[in-house]
Order: sequence, then structure tokens, then C-alpha cells
Amino acid sequence: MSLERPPPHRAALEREHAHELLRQMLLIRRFEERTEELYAAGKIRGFLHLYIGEEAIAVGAMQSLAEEDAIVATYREHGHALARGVPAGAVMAEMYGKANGCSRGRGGSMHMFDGSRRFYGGHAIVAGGIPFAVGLALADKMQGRRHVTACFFGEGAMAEGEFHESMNLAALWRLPVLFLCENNLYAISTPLAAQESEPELHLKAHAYRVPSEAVDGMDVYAVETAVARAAAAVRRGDGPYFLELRTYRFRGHSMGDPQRYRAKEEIAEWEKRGPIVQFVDRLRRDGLLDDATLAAIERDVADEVAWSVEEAEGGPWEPVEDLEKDVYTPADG
Amino acid sequence: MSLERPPPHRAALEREHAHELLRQMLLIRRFEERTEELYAAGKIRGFLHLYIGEEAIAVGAMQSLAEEDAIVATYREHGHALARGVPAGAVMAEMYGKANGCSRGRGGSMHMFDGSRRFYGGHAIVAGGIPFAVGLALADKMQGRRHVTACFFGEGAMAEGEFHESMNLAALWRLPVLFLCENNLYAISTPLAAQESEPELHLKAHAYRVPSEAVDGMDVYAVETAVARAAAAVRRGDGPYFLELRTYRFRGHSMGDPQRYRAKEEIAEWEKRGPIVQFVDRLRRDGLLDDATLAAIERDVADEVAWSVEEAEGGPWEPVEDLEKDVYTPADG
Amino acid sequence: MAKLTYREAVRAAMREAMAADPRVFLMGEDVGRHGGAFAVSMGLLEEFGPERIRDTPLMESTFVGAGIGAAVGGMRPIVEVMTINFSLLALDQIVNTAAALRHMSGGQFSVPLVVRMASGGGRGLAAQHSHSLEGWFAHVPGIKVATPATVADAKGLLLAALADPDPVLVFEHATLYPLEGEDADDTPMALGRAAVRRAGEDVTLVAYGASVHKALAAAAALAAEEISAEVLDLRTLRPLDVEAIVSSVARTHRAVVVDEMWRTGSFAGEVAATIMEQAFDELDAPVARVASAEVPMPYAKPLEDAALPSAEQIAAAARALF
Amino acid sequence: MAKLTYREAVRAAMREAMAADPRVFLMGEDVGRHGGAFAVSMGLLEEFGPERIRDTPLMESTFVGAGIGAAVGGMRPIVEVMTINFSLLALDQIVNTAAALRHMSGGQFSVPLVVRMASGGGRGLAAQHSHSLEGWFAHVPGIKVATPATVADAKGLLLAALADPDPVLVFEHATLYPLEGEDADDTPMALGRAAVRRAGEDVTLVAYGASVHKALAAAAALAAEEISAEVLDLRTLRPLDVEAIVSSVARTHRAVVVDEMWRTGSFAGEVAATIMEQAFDELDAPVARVASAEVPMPYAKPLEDAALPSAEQIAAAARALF
Ligand SMILES: Cc1ncc(C[n+]2csc(CCOP(=O)(O)OP(=O)(O)O)c2C)c(N)n1
Ligand SMILES: Cc1ncc(C[n+]2csc(CCOP(=O)(O)OP(=O)(O)O)c2C)c(N)n1
Ligand SMILES: [Mg+2]
Ligand SMILES: [Mg+2]
Repeated sequence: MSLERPPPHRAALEREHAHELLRQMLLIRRFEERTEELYAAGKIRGFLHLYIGEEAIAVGAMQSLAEEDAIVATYREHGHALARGVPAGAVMAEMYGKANGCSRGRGGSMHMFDGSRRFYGGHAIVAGGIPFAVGLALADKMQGRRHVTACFFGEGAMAEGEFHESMNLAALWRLPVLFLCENNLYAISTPLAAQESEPELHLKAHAYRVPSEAVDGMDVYAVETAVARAAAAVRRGDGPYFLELRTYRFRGHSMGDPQRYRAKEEIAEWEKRGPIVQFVDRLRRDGLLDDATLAAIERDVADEVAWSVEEAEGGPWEPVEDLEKDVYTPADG
Repeated sequence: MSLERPPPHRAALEREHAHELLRQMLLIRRFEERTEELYAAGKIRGFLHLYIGEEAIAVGAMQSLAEEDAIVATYREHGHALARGVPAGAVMAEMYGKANGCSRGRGGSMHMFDGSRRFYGGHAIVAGGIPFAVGLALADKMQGRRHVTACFFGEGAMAEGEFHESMNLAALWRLPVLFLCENNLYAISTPLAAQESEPELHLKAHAYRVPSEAVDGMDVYAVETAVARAAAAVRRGDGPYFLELRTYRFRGHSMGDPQRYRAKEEIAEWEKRGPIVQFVDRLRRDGLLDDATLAAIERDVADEVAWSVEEAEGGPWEPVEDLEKDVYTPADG
Repeated sequence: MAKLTYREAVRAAMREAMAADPRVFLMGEDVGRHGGAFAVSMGLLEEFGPERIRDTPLMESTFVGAGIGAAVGGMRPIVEVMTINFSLLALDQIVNTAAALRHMSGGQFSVPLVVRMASGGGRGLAAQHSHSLEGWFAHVPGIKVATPATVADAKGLLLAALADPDPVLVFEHATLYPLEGEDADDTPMALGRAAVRRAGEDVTLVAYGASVHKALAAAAALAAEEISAEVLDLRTLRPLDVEAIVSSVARTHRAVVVDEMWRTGSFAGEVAATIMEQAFDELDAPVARVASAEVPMPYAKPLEDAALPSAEQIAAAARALF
Repeated sequence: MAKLTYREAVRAAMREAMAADPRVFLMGEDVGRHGGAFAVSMGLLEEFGPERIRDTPLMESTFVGAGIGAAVGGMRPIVEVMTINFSLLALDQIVNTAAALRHMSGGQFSVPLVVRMASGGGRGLAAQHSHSLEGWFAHVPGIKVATPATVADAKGLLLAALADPDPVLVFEHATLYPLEGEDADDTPMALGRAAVRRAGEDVTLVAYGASVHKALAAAAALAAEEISAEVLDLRTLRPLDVEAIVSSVARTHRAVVVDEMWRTGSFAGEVAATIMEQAFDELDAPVARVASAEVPMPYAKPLEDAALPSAEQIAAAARALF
């Protein structure tokens, strides 16, 4: 991944790289738009937390993380899974609950895992994944591996005690954890001002002597650059790093959210500076994108989404006889 | 209590007040020295966490809190109970497990309560009393009472998530909580540097926009003054306040602690500037204390301790038939 | 009697209590602006204002603990822990403070706290969002546990909980919110009374919460086979109405206990053991249990369906007793 | 075989495992400098250094969660949660991550984590420090639960836990640490095998942890009255050795289950229900339970003694079956 590429400020000039970032953001966008329809059609059930509006974060961050790095995410992790390279078919099949899903259909939309890509889920107890990430980092450190564990969570998670405990432990033990707060200004309906007495979230890292920054999470380059810098510090062994990535979710918290807690105008305002429009405008302005290329990328993405649905539709169900499988590790490993 | 008295800096000149502070600190000291013997004699069982060395905090703080204020403390709360005016006999009887104890012998040394003095325990899950204190303050605020809830806890509790959650909620809702951290530098054996990545604990309050100070917890006047100022701010409705009270415990964590984690010299060093020696020296220097007065206070205190033991020895046991009493509130209230 | 939904019944109880007693207030995640994750408190913010309908940040341990403190401080808090799945984060406060405070203070304090939460599986929410752990709470002396299965109970048991001087946990099964039924009448309900939901003579189906409806469906199926099943709804797990259980089994001589908890360590085990202890000589067959499979809840629908107790399984278990 | 204490046996197992496998390490509050709240890990810091004997700050949820992550990351962590009383703060991590991870990832990850903690009452520690909640953990599929009662098991079951690919919780009863006994032999122990601690013919006393010793005392008392009691030590609650329980009861036709949990919802209820399900026709009397009184543990010694199961109560319960 990114480590062999030129540093981000030069990468920004790279047409190919720009198109890849755009493609990934569009893939997440179109993929999730499709899941909205599939949810309405009853193909996907349970909760479905869309990442639409926040794509620049997962896409920008993954660019700056290496294959050997570990990723821990939340229930809003489809975007992260796709950006990490989990095949769209495996992600979609998981949402269907099929056995060819990335968690064999056992996990569903909130619990996507892909061990082969060090993609460690998919945690739906808010803040519950953070200590887990600290532990992965501890294992890396104890085994002398210079990997980063990148842990994504919403700003709502920062009110939970586990966030505080984990920041402290990671700092005390100088563990290679990159804390990535996706501040989308709401925890379900609760606005930031009702969540945190110190709404400048990046300042909270000071309480643990953890270096921190606030980053425009709507700007994929800004995310990429900040994560590259932070990950480098973490990889050097300087201990944890905290980034507050400022963003906004364009959809409801989960499907069926009437969003009585915010005004349509507020959403519209944010949509204007959405990560994809913004990036497309910029690339056009910089002469890095023309209509034909954009159309080609859209076609490419549409094909991938269509393929993912086929995979999901055609995938098998786990046999009901296997209900109690995968509770314990079988004797042979 | 303090509210009718002149402000602390003038109070400091007041002979009578000085003697009262000294008497209270000595009462805690002699009382607990007696409990050490009684523990060895098998009269007191379970855990026994001595407050010896930290007396200036409870005594100084209680001076600056009003009768209507609420107190929440930990398992190291005998000092707080005595300083709050819970009769020594009721405290000692509780340690014996007798029915005339302040918790009818059900609670023991870790769970002392006295509702008539708004003394709300006696919490032995570290940090577990903090949310409770937040709730008491919420009740006061919602009922329009201008009371303060003073919540004592050790620095070890600050690593627990509940501390963080409670600071945030108290600050968000501007609740009248006075957070009083007794930083005695150890959580059982674990030194501060192994507990907190930011060992300047008072700085952690910034993460919640809560005003804070570090205070010399070995100086009873300093504690009294700081608590008076902080309590006044809280009472005004400015929201919570955080004080880090720096102190040291002279005994093991609980009885039978071999203290392999610290050097005798370190303890001896701290004992030299212990709250009682220090205060006695100062009063002598200032001409506020002579040998006869000190002896009289010691006699007074010795009598009170002796009386408390008599109360405990003579107190009745709860009848075993009443084992399941006080689990639920009886129908008549 | 007016018709309303289970959701509306819970809301009605809260409105009634809040209107009658200024000490009553509601706090929890998204109870205000959002109207609650299950739309239970919809409209209450507008009606009672933000002082009494309090949106909390995510901090289960602290807002439950604050509820305990507020109760001791003279208020009558209703704390909504959005779902039982998150209650694990607050369990220390519930066990070590709410349940213990009265006892460990020698009876000085009561904790008139109500904690409401949605429980159970069946909605495609997988391993972390499908728990049924009511039996754990029912294990703890010092608290009470209500599990309303009907619309009338959703209101009546909540009002009873609010009238109780001690901490009461109310588990609202998440699949029941849309259920329609009759309003409770005005007679105050007592905690600790089971109810016969269908009378029968050959076997007693003991259930609580959503399982009551599965037991009723099983009873209907059994009726077609000339097996007359009585359905007993426990309504509260603590106090447990042992008398009602025993008196039913003493008539039917057979029992199936239904529980959405995992089988091992389920509350159904407690009920079965109690029946054996109190009515051994009445039993013509061992008490059977129908509970959830021993697996973290799978997402896939066929697997989830198979993991949860079903009317078919209940009927089959009953049949096997003859 | 060499004599050692239960405390030394736990320590020996940890030393052995750490010496044999560099992935094994210990973390928890005061396990290093202090040597553990119960002196179990005394000397290990000196022997293995601070990288492998890690004193944590107070943060039960996070250090247990970190143990889960470290296990998935290739280590073999032993997490000491000082006592079961504080494990409530970590229960979410245990139930929702440790137990669920393998399943919800479709079998991609194992979590080879061992969590040790001291449990139980009887030491004058009152309501917040005397819990027995082993049955709660035994309810959860995805984890295993060991409750060593003997010195040999303190070592052998811990070694078995460390060899297991899945999360195992080990409950060491705090009153047992000074117990002397024989070392385990070198045969690896299996999780899920109960042991007959005293053979008998008239009644089976089923117990685990410290209660095993009370059951043995009761059996000795009963022997004087010509009642021959078999004492079955469950050793692990999950997996539960149902076969051993049933085969003993099939011989004795009577059983008393002993448990330090509060009676309602105790694990004893599970065992009693299981016996009924599997051996109903063998029973000459209902299975009896001896458990803790339904009260937060009182401090006063006479009350605490009365609240806990005793050998006398066990013997009386056994006698009452005849
Ligand atoms: C411990 C816990 N409490 C409550 C919930 C219910 N819940 C799910 S998401 C959510 C809001 C989280 O907000 P945030 O962390 O900002 O993430 P976002 O959804 O905005 O990405 C809540 C309250 C939960 N899953 N876990
Ligand atoms: C949640 C919890 N974890 C662990 C313990 C065991 N324990 C009791 S006191 C203590 C140390 C607390 O240190 P601190 O808060 O600094 O208070 P101090 O004892 O120094 O006054 C520990 C670890 C506990 N009681 N509660
Ligand atoms: Mg958010
Ligand atoms: Mg301390």
C-alpha cells in the first residue's frame, strides 16, 4: 500500500492515485446506496448503519496504513472493509447472511471480519473495540513487530469510560495504537454539545499526554496526510497518536431513523461540501479529472456493486445443522 | 459548620479553630492506631484500610462543607466519618460488626453510612461511588437545593472509566459536585507513574473544562482553604470543581500489606512532614499551642477512643434470625 | 378498554407517573430529541422539557449510577438503558450499589430507581445485540425484575415499579413494542404475581416476556391435538410467584419452561429446580426446558430462527412429556 | 508427590507455562511489585521481568479487553482480575468480545485467553467483596469456566486453561489459597471432567470450589449416621460433566447441590434441573439445593456465617431426603 508510494503531498499530484481514491470513495457510496434498496427489499435485515458522507476517512486512512497494520472498526464499518480491500462480494454476502460473507453470515452488517487483511471488525458495543485494539498493539509490541493498530470509533465512544482507560494504557505502555475518532457530530440523535463538556475532542488527548490533531475529515488528502504522519510516529515507537477526523453522516443513524434531531438544511449544507463532490471539483479544477474518466470510474464501480449483489444472491446459506459451529475452536485447530 | 465562621485565612489565626482541627486529626490518628490493635486481636475482621497520614484532607475538607452538603467516600472512610461528626462509638461498633454500628454491623469498615449527616458511605468498588455522587448532586439541583456533593476518591480511581464519565456528565449538566482526589501516590502497590500517563492529575480536569487545582494535602489549612473556595464555586452553580489533594499513606494499603513496593526511607521522609507533626510545629511556632493544651487534647481524644471501644464491645449483635432484613424496604416504609 | 400498543403503554405509564409526581424523570441515551431508540418516549421531551427528559451521553455505568444517587437524593428516576446488551456496562452499579446499598447501610436508604431496557433477540442483530440475561438480574437480592409480556402489563408493571421503594428493572422485549392490546385498568398491579394467560389441564407452559406469546401459540397447536395446555406468565422473575407455579403444576402434573436465555444457566433452570423442590410428588414427568441454543446469536435468518425458542419446539417438548 | 499450597500451585502453573512458552504473560492490578493481592504471583516479576509481569492501572474493562486483543494478536495472556467482584466491570468484554468473537467472525479467530480471579465469601468483606457469580459466566457460550477446589486442580486446571484455544475463566476461591495438598501429576487435565472426591452410595453431594470441602465435611458427618454420601466435584461448570453427575445420581438416587451463589438463579438450579431432565426416573427424592441466603453479604460474622452454605446445612439437606 502507501508505504512504497511517494509522500502524500506529491501523491496529491498523481493522477492515478487521485483516481484510485475517487474510485474507492465512489465504491463505498454506490455500494451503500445499493444496500439501502436491498434493505427496503428485505434482503438485508437488522441494523444497517451507512457511512455515506464519511467516505474520505476510511479511504484516506487506509492509504496510509500498511498491509501489516491492523484495523479495528465499529458497526459502521462497511466503508472501512471496502477501503481495506475486503472484496465487495464478501461484504455484500455478509449483509445477506450468506456463508460466502466475510464472517460466513454469522456477523451481519455490524460484524465484518477479514483476518487475512488484519481487518478485526466490526464491533457494535460502542467503545468496545478500543481495548481490543490496545491488545492487538500490545501483542505486536511484545513480539517486536513494528505494526500500527488503527482503531476507528465515533465521537460518541469518547464519553464511554473504556476510551479513557484505553488512551491511558496505550500511552503508559507506549503501545502502537492510532486512535481515529470519526467525529460526525451526532451519537444517534445526540449532538456533540450534549455529549462532551469539551467539544474540542482532540484536546482531550492531552489528558493522557497523547499527541493529537483535528483534521478535516471531508478532505481525503488531508486525512491521508494526517494519518501517514501519525502512523509514522506510532510506527517509530513514540506511543499512541490521536486524530479527530471531522465529518458528517448524510443518512440517518441506521435505517428508518426519522432524524427529528436535525434540520434538513443542516444536512444539505454539509452535503455541499461532501467528500466526493469536493474531491471531484478539486480534481477537475486541477485538471486531473474529465467527464469521460469520471464516467469510466462510475461504470467500474457500478460493475463491482452489481457483482457483489450477484455474489450475495448466489451465495449459500450455512446449513442449520451447523448452528452451534464456531462457538469453540475445534480440536484440530 | 464553616459557613458561619470567618473565612479560612482569618480562621487560621483562630486558636480555638486550630485546636479543633488538631483534635480531629488526632482523633482519627489515635482511633485508627487503636483499630490496628483491635484488628490484631481479632475484634475487627475483613479489610481495614487506614487513613493515617492523610488526616488533613478529611478534616480540612469537612470544615469547609456545610451540614446540608453530601459526602461520598471510599473504603478508607473512617477518617471522613469521624471528621464529619459520626460518633466514634458508632464507627467503632461498625468495625466490630455490632448492631449499634453506623450501618448496624452490616457494612463493616468499608461501608459506613450516616444518613442523618448526609454521609453516604463507604464505597469499596474503586470509582463506584463517583456516579452515585453525581446522582446526589443531580437530585439537589433538580430540587433547587444549593448543596454541594463532595466526592472523595483515590488517585487510583482516576484510571477507571467511571471517573471520566462522571466528570463529563457533571460538567455537561453543571452539577454541584466537588471532586476530591486523594493522591497518596499509590494504588495498593502501583505507583502513580505506572497508573497515569499524565501524572499531574489536576490537569486531567481540563479534558472536561472543569476548573482544578493541586493542593498540599498535608497542610490542613491549605485543604480547608481550597475546599472552601471550590465549594463556594460549586454552590454558586458554576458546575463541578476538581481538587487534587497531595498526600501519602503511612501504613500499608490494608492490614498485612508487606509493602514490598516502597522503601522504608520513603515512608520516613513523608512522615517527617506528616499532617499532624507539621501542624503541631506550626501552631507552636505561631504561639497557638503549648504542651499543656496538646496534652489536654490528647487526653480528650484518648477518652473518646476508649469510649468508642466500650460502645463497640458492649454493643449487641444483630440477631441471626434477622439475616434477610434490610434487603428490601418494608411495606410501611 | 382502549386499545394501544405495548410501546404506547410504556409511554403512557411514564406520562402518568411524571404528571402525578414531579420527582419522576427519565434519562438515558436518545430518550429526548430522538424519542427513544424504540420511539417509546416520543413526545415526552416536548411535554415535560429537558430537565425531566434527559439525553445522556454514552456512559451506561455512570448514568445508572447517577440514577441510584438521584433516587437516594429524593428523586424517582427512570433510567433507560437502551438495550440489555449495554447493561453489562452498568452491572457493577446495579449489583454493587443499587442492590446492596440498603443492606450495607443497615437499612438507612431506599433506592426507588426504575431501570428500563429492551431485551431479547429475533431482529437480525447478531451476537452483541440479542441478549436475554434477565435471569442474571433475578439472581440478585435487593432488586426486583419485571418482564411484561402484554400491553396491560407494560403499563401496569411499570407503574408498580415506579411505586416501589426499591430498585426495579423492567425488561421490555424489543419484539413486543408494536403489539396491540388492551390498556390496563386502574387497579394498581403488584410485583410478584404470575398470571394464567390460558387455562389448561394437561401441562403447564411457564414463560415470561415474548416467550409467553410463543407458549400461547404452542398451546393453541396442542389444543388441536387434544392436549390442554395452561400458559403461565411469570410477569416478574424476582419476586417469583412460586405459589402460582406450584399450584398450576399440582393440577397439570407436567411443565415446560420457556426461556430466551441460553439453556445452560437459564432462568428456566431455576424455575424447573423450584418446581422439583416444591412439587416433586406432583410431577408425572420431568420438567422440560425450551431455551436458546448455546451459541452467540448468529445474524443469518435461518440460523437465528433456529437459535431461538419457537412455538414448535415448545409444543414438541410438551408432547414429549406424555 | 510434593506438598504445596493452592496459592503455590497456581503460581507453579503460571511459572511452568511462562517458562515453556514465551507468548504467555500475566497482567492485572498489583500482580508485579506486590506479587498479587493474594500473593499468588510473588516472585514472578523478579523471575520474568516487567514485560511479562505487567502491573496495570485500575481499568478492568480495558485490561481484559486488551487481553482479548493480545490473544488474537498471537500472545497467550493470563489476565488477573483481582477478584470476581470487579469482574462486573469487565463483563461486557467477556460476553460481547471474548465469547462472541470466534462465532461472529465466522470462525476466523480463536481467543486463547485465560482470566483468573479470586471468588467467594467468608472473609468478612461484606456486600461488595464476597460475590460468587461463576454461574453467570457458565451461562455464556464461547467461554469455559473452571473452579478448582484442590491444590492439584489449582495447577492442573490452570495449565489446561492455558493449553486451550478458547477463553477460559478460572475462579480461585479466596479461602482456598492457604490450603495444602498434593501437587498435580504431569498428566494434562481435560476441561469438562468432574471428579468423585469421596465415593458413596446413598446420596450425591454435588459441589464446586470451596463448597467441595464443606460437602466433604458433611459427608464425614453423615457417615457417622450411616448415610454414605458421594461427593462430586464439578471442577468445570462449562463444559459441565453431565455424564458424571447423572451416573452418580443413577447409583445414589438422591442429590444435594451446593453452591455459594445466592439461591435464586444459582448454578445449583442448573445442576438440579439437569439431573431432573436426565435422570428423573432415578430420583427417589427431589434434588435439594444448599446455597447462599438471599441477602447482600453482611459484614457481621454471625450473619455472614449464617448467609453462607455450611457443612451442617448440607448434611441436614441430605438427611431430609430420606
Ligand atoms: C455501549 C453502547 N451503548 C449504546 C449503544 C447504542 N448505540 C449504537 S451507536 C450509538 C451512537 C454512537 O455514536 P458515535 O460513537 O458517535 O458513532 P456514529 O454512530 O456517529 O458513527 C449508540 C448510542 C451501543 N451500541 N453500545
Ligand atoms: C474496581 C475495583 N478494582 C480493584 C479493586 C481492588 N482495590 C481496592 S483499593 C485499590 C487501590 C485503589 O487506589 P486509590 O484509588 O489510589 O486509593 P487508595 O487506596 O490509595 O486510597 C484496589 C486496586 C477494587 N476495590 N475495585
Ligand atoms: Mg457520531
Ligand atoms: Mg492511592
